[in-house]
Amino acid sequence: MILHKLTTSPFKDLNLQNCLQRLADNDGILLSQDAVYAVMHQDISHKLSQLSGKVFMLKEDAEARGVLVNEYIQTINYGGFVELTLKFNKVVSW
Amino acid sequence: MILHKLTTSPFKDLNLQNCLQRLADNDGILLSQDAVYAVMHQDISHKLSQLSGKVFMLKEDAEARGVLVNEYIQTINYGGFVELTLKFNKVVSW
Amino acid sequence: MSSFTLLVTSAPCSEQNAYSAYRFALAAVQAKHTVNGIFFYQSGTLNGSSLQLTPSDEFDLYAAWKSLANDHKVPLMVCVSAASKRGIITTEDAQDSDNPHFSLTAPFESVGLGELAILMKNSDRLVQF
Amino acid sequence: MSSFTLLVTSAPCSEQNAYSAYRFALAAVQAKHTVNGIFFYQSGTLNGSSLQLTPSDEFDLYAAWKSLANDHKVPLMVCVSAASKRGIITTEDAQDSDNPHFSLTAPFESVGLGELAILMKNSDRLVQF
Amino acid sequence: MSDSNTLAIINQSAPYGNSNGQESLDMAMAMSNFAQDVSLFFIEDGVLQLLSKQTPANIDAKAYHKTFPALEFYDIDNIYVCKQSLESRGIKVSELCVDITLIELHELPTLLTCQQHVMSF
Amino acid sequence: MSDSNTLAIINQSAPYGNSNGQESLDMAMAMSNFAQDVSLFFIEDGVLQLLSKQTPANIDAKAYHKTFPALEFYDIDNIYVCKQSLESRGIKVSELCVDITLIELHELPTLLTCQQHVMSF
Repeated sequence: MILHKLTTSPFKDLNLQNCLQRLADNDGILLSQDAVYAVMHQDISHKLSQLSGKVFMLKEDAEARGVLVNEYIQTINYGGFVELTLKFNKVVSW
Repeated sequence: MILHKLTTSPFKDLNLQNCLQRLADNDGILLSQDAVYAVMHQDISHKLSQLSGKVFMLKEDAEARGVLVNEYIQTINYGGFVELTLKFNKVVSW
Repeated sequence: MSSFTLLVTSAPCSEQNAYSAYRFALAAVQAKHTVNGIFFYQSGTLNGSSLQLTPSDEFDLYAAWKSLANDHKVPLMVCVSAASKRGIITTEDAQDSDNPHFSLTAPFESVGLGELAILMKNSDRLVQF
Repeated sequence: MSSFTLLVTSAPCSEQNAYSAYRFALAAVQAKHTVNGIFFYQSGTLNGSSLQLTPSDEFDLYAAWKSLANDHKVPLMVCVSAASKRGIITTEDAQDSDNPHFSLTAPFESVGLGELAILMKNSDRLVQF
Repeated sequence: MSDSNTLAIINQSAPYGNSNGQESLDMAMAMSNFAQDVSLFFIEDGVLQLLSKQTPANIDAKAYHKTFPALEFYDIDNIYVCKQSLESRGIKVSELCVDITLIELHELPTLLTCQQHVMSF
Repeated sequence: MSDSNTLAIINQSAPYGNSNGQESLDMAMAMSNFAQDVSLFFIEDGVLQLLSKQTPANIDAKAYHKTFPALEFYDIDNIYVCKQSLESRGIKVSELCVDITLIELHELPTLLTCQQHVMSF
């Protein structure tokens, strides 16, 4: 029950890719800051779409960057971000 | 005649991979700082070995990190680094 | 209601992480949770510099941290060893090094890592930015 | 013999880039080349902080920069706009903002970006760190 | 080989996550003011800076992308954008906020040949 | 579910290029001093910190890897290293400077389950 918090673009580094390799069944992923560009990454976006219900995106960061939200990703604001860290047992920041 | 200066690990980000995609025939590559770990990266190391004579590695950074030098890479010290930037027409830092 | 410790390891101004931490902390206190403290480590200690002159058309994160501390009693703790090597020093540090100038003032506090252990012990969640 | 401008955009302490720039500059002057100037921009401006208290068992990059300037007449130029928002301010900046404290002193100079254009114009190579 | 007082600035960073984009633009405008002939290159995540539909006010960041269309008044006319970087991100040219010149991935080194100096952010 | 006063520190950065490795070690020793039960995880480029044959004096950096074998005296006994991260870098366990416990790639989340808090550097 880990929430994996990502902040960097998957076009730039391998953080999200490495995180996906180690993801446990009941873990979740929060895309924040430049990590919201993950939805533009064909390969990674496809992988994320298979994790439905487990992938979250920070609304403020997505809107700031003009990133459109996909249906398989739940959008949350900062208030939702706070609650999400409590829904999971702990947070790992990559 | 560009010298491409790399400083980050190819296991961490895509700088070196992107640089290799854009490399012109008479360009050179300098592996410095964490970029010296490129020789440990099977795929990238193979690509570098096909660029013989064009790949350089900063001795101080390689030794500091315990990275062994391959025969296809020329090792230079800081003095050689200075001269290398003059041998090429310009330097791009990635 | 739950309690949080935030660990900020990123510089202000150059990266978004510290700003995100501020927004998270504000959202937490607004939802009636407790933020036991914000602990600044590594480049995060640069958030504590009182000498930052933010241009008028940019967000003043330093002022925002101060408001958070004053309005919501959130302690802002700066790791002394990580800070002093980066030029974030208190008047005491300055005196010890014969430097008349310093850059760390209240509500930011200069503390050791032991304070972080205490914060964490009493927090439901640690979130790093 | 050739001439160089170095552009340092990385923080000291947290990253190796600024140290590499110092070693490069030293090697250049030792080989009788001219370093027209080191220009500090973005987080690189943090190199100019006079308040850095480096632990005795760590390399003192600030002292090394000063030696380079004093021994080899290499100008150390800090971009005023990038620096001041990061808390790297001169006594004049401090006075303007009613802050009694400052963090940027000689041999580091606070300059505008125009100085970089002049450095580059007269340099055979620009190398960024 | 390279024209004097020419400067290429390569933008490879996404906006907002770090200050590279904003401070690269500050650099470009200042260098142009000081008689440098500046060309801008947007490659990899740098192309994301040029999207029209950004609302950075949501994260208290400056909408500096609105300055790109005004760069021609700063005598910065050459804005090159990597075609492959747009394609891999699914971005169409019509989504960009400024008139640009599309270049192929491998054209970057050639276009840098005539530049005196290069910076990257 | 998780034991109180337990802390996992994940090390994913190569040494020297940035200060993460050194400052992560400082953190680990301090937390252990303050009664936290600290476990260290080395994954991805973090495993490079553990190589025996490093000479950071060449770049005026501290040889902090020499502290790893002494961590047992700080009551830090759990040092986990990702097997796949070693393999992809061609590193053998015999090249490391400290006794470690090898873990599989997918074991990390499981091992983190019993930890109260997690940091990463």
